[in-house]
Amino acid sequence: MVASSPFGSSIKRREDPRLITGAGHYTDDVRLPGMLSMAILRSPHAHARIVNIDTSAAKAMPGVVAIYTGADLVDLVAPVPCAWQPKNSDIKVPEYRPLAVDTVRYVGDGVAAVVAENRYMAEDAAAAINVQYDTLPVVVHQLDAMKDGAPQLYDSVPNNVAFHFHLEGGDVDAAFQKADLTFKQRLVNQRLIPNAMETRGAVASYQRGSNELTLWCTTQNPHIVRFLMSLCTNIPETQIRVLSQDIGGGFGSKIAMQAGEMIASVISKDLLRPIKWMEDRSENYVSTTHGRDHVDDVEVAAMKDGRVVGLKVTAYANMGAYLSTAAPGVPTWLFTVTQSGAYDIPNVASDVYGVLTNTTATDAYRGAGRPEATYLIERVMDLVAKKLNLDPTEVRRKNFIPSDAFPYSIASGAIAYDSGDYDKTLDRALEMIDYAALRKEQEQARAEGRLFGVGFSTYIEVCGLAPSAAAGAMGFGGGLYESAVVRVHPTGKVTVLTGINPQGQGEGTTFAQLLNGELGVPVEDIEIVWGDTDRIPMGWGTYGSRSTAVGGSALVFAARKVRDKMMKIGAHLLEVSPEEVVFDQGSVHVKGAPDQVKSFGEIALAAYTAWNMPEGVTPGLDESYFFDPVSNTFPFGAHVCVVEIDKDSGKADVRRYVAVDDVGNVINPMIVDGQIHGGIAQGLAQAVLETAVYDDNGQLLSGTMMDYAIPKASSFPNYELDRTVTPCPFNPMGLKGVGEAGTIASTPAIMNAIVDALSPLGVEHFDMPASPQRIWQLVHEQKGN
Amino acid sequence: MKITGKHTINAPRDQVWGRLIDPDSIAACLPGVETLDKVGDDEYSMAMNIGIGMVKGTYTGKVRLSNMNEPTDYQMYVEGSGRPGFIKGTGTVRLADGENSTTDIEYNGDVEVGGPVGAVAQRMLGGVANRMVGQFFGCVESKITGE
Amino acid sequence: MYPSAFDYFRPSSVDEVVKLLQENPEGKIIAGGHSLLPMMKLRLAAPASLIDIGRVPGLDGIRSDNGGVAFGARTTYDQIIKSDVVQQTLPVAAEAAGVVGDIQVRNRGTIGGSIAHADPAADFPAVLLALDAKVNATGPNGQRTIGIDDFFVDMFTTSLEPEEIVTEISVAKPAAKTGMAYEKFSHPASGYAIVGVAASVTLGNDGNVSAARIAITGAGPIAVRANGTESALVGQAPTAENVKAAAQKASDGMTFLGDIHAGEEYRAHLTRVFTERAINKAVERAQG
Amino acid sequence: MKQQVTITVNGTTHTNEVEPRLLLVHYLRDVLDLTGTHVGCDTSQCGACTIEMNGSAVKSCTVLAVQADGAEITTIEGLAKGGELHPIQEGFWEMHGLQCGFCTPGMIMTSVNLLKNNPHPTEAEIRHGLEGNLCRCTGYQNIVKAIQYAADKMSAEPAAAGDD
Repeated sequence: MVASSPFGSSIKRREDPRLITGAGHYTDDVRLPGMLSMAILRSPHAHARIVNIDTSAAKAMPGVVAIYTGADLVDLVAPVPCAWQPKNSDIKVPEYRPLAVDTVRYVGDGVAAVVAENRYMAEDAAAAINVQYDTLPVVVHQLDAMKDGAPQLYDSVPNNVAFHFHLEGGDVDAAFQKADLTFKQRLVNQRLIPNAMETRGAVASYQRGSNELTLWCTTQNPHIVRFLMSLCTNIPETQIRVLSQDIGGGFGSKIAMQAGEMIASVISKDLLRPIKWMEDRSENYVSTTHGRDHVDDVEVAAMKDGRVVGLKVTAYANMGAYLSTAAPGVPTWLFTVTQSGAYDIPNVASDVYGVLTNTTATDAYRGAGRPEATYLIERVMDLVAKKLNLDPTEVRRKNFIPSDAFPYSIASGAIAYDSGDYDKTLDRALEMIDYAALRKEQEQARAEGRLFGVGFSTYIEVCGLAPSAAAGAMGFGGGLYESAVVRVHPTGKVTVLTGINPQGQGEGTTFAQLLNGELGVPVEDIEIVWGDTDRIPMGWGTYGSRSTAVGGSALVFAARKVRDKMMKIGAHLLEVSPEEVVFDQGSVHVKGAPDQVKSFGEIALAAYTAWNMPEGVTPGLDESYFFDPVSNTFPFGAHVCVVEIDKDSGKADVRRYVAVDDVGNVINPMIVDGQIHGGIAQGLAQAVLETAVYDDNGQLLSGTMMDYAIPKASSFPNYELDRTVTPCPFNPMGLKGVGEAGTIASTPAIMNAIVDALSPLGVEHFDMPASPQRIWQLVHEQKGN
Repeated sequence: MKITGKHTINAPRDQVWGRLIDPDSIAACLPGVETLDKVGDDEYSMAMNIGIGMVKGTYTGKVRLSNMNEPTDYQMYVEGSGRPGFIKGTGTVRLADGENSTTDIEYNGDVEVGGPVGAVAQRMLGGVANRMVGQFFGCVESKITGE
Repeated sequence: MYPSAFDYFRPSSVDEVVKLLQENPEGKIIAGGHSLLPMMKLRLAAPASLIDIGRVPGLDGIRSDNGGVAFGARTTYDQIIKSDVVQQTLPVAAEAAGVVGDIQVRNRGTIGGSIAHADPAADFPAVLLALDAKVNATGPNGQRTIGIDDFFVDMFTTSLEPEEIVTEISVAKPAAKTGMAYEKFSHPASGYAIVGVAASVTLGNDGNVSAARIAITGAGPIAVRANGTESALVGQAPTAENVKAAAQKASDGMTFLGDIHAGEEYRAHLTRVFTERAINKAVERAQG
Repeated sequence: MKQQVTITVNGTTHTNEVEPRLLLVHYLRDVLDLTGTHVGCDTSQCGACTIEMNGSAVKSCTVLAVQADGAEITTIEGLAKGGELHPIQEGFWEMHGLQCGFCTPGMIMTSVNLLKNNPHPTEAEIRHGLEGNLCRCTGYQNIVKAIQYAADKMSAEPAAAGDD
């Protein structure tokens, strides 16, 4: 039935001609007549009472149109929403005002918004606002914040613990009693700044008369923005149009509702002027959500053959000063359900404490919860291997969920893995890296006194975030289905409307390939539309590697509805029954008689002229589908990292990096490889480069790109990739998702390699970031001993 | 940011003590002080011009001396804010008799630097702070010995 | 991202620059602007006026000067890299210019701007110290020449008078059998030197070190010469052991800065390591 | 006080009155409406704003419009000539050298300078040459390939290689 295979063709991206010629259309490129610029004055203190805000001098400055403080906005807009509130977690959601009203709680908390004729003038005026603060005690680390007597951010949140989440399965205590080996380890997963190259921002334009708010913003999920904006501003959803077309990267940091978007929107409504607000990078570093920031205490029970029989995790997640939109879901559900990784661990218990501190709020960052879980379990595998003197690959194989055990329910029963063959990816990776030779090379290097290490990560992840019933059960305030409309035009051209909202993942191309596979329409005749809530049906957006697995499936099902209708119309035109025709390469012909054919264009025209329709068939070729899968997808793979550490400088250099991933069927291998490349770089960077550092006063020391180190072209070498294919049974294409795989896999792979390199010095564990200075300190101290 | 250090002044302890807690002496010796006015018991308002290269700014704020144990130790609280950001710090200054009627000064404090200057200039802040402290004690010494 | 307002002047002669500096005590000279503009965009620097020397004649170009090299103050790093004179006479200058910032920074950043700004982490202060450069400056009292050893006073502070402008930097022809090298440990984010060491080593006819100038940038508040290392090297055979021993003295007496990437102790260590590497490379080159 | 500047951008000469503090990138984006040049940081690290000024790649966020008075500028919008993609643009397309596309204009404009300085770079030289451009999506591997593609193509077609 399928015209041509949608799989395996690396066609060039259709998005690119615009983007390589400077014709992209990002939020900052929006220009409207009468548009004003907004600058937000932000608190330089991490915790303070606002005693007084004097805007008089600022208001008198040239070009200034208006200045709003937190108090001015109270009646105009509700607090920034927290939309993921896990059940049974005793969650307390503190009020998060878009501009602080009485108290600022982190460096960067909004204090006043200035609108002026241009941004230079707005900044001049913001600098002239005189705010008197009465500073309060500050706490920045989650473990400190939980202690009795610690500074309290809110009276309503005792000990700053916003929630406590618990998940368990099996009998953990019994497992620890029978185990040959038990041990504890603390793992620190440091705070990161997402650094999408395009900062966050918005252009809000409220029209008098139509009373419609048009909001251009750089979001991963325009419908969620519209939904929440309506709730926060009382503007009916029917009167809000959110536009989010070219997005300069998201990595999770463009999921959450942004205070700036809300402020711009209500000020536009108040002034009846279009308002533009774009963060500059320094502002982005404090005002857009950060990622990770966990302290994880793990206890492991293992048998002497390497089998892990029990796992207890107590995690302390630093949520920052407020609970951002999706934030509580990240360290709870997204973290705990993949904690056993690719391994059949029958007894698992997790406790997660979400702690408020005087820092920028954290939320999703590429992988969101799953990198933390994968880092934990992959370090555990290496620790078990080390303590039992086994090869790390053997310990992994000993614990792998066997390929015939799928679907596989994790110990808590909270989720079931779709399909997998974990030995296969590991076999291939070992073959590519020539494992035996590599260990010999390592022996030789060690004999020469060099620090040379090999690290593995045989990760799994949960992707294709869905289904909606699970979302509801998890306390996620929305659905997780995805939508698509396939609209065939009378000329035979096709428009696809999709609820997903890519930020470079290439769905403008892969969705055309999918549709070409379903309907045989040439790719160049297909337009993929996203990012306009007035055009697209309700959809939940792009995150959690869900776009193709969920949104692509919706598209396939909508296309199949179109195809069925075209077969009916084609058969009618050919004067045979629908059972007597086949849909082939975009046309309909009589079975066994390819010359008795109606082309795609002929049928499309017939559907719209409707002169001659089969009985009971309505005019038009315009079908929609809302796809809600029965379960998630579970990509997996084996990554191997080889590092060598320069003892003198402490710098760890990646010598080789092999990645064998299984993301199910692959539509466009070039795009999939690109996702893996970028993901690996981002994960490696967490391990050796990136860290958001606060001082004890809550000042962000890594406050600009001069101090926060994101990878450069020279940071890492080429990656060697291969794939296996184990289709997912839960969606029509058998695909799993690939956006986060590289990031999730690579952090533990390199950290395991670094620890392996340092193991001749007696090192069993080393926390991130493995910066040159920290490695040197370790080497230096060992020498000293 | 922690600031700790030691300095030896070639003058006896009681003289040094007198200088260190004397507002006129502080105003005269602390680099960049433009005004220093008494606003309460051992509390002064202050305007200072501090520059790290081209990162220059005038900071206005206050200084408070407390827990004074003459001539052994006292605590100092400083806060100031200006266009490039703000500074706020507390520290303890300890004096002890050194050899040959010199005075050994030991200081340690914790200074918060916030706003744009804190995020950008942190690699230089330690250097600036130490330079200013050094200049201050050097100046105090020359004022005493020059008398 | 949005600088404060300032008055803008575009003089057409050095004398006019000096006059403008006299008239505008809160003014700053801008050439390439790569040190100044980032600070202005963050509003950390807010000069009342900018004096743009981009079109002042006589500040450009690299010329051969008695067998040595003279760099106009406005010479960019890219011009240094591409200069035949530099490649032939002072290849280390081209080598060091090649690790300054990035292509775009090298196209705009100038040698005069770099030293006048005296950023403790800039590369060229160390290179010019090792090369024993001379700085020509013009001020209200006319021209004067400042030896590079007297030029850098403190962090962001030089011995230039407020009303003086750097016009040219000159380096004499290196002695025979001189090898030079610049070794740098870059800051992972900014690309500035966490530690940069420039070494110039001259060998005598006996093969021993007859002269050495070793200079360190990045590690402390000011680029400095490693006097202890230099004196430990001179007169010695440049063996690996001797170089190592001499390099151990590189951190003696230095003040170190610290930040989140590199604390004081680590910078001291890197100073010794990169001093050793730079000297070894310089020796190898001197030996030809 | 405003200052008059005359700047030739992509072959067209513009004369405007600008504030001296106006950054060149804002001049291009907001005065001339050439929004292909992007702003990704405020400290001259990311290179998203790279353009060609008088034949050299510069970060237009670190140049004042008044400094560019009299300059010849090429932005990403002016790189393709007569509807023909520049070989570097073509390389980025062929080799999947971009994902979100935000860093891409700057990345391409730097690459033009990189290949002008060194028409046959090694992989290491390309990686070093991109020191001033940050990409968060691609991991750089395909950007390197894109530049290698362009280098090969430009050395095969000397006419394109001479293109400024």
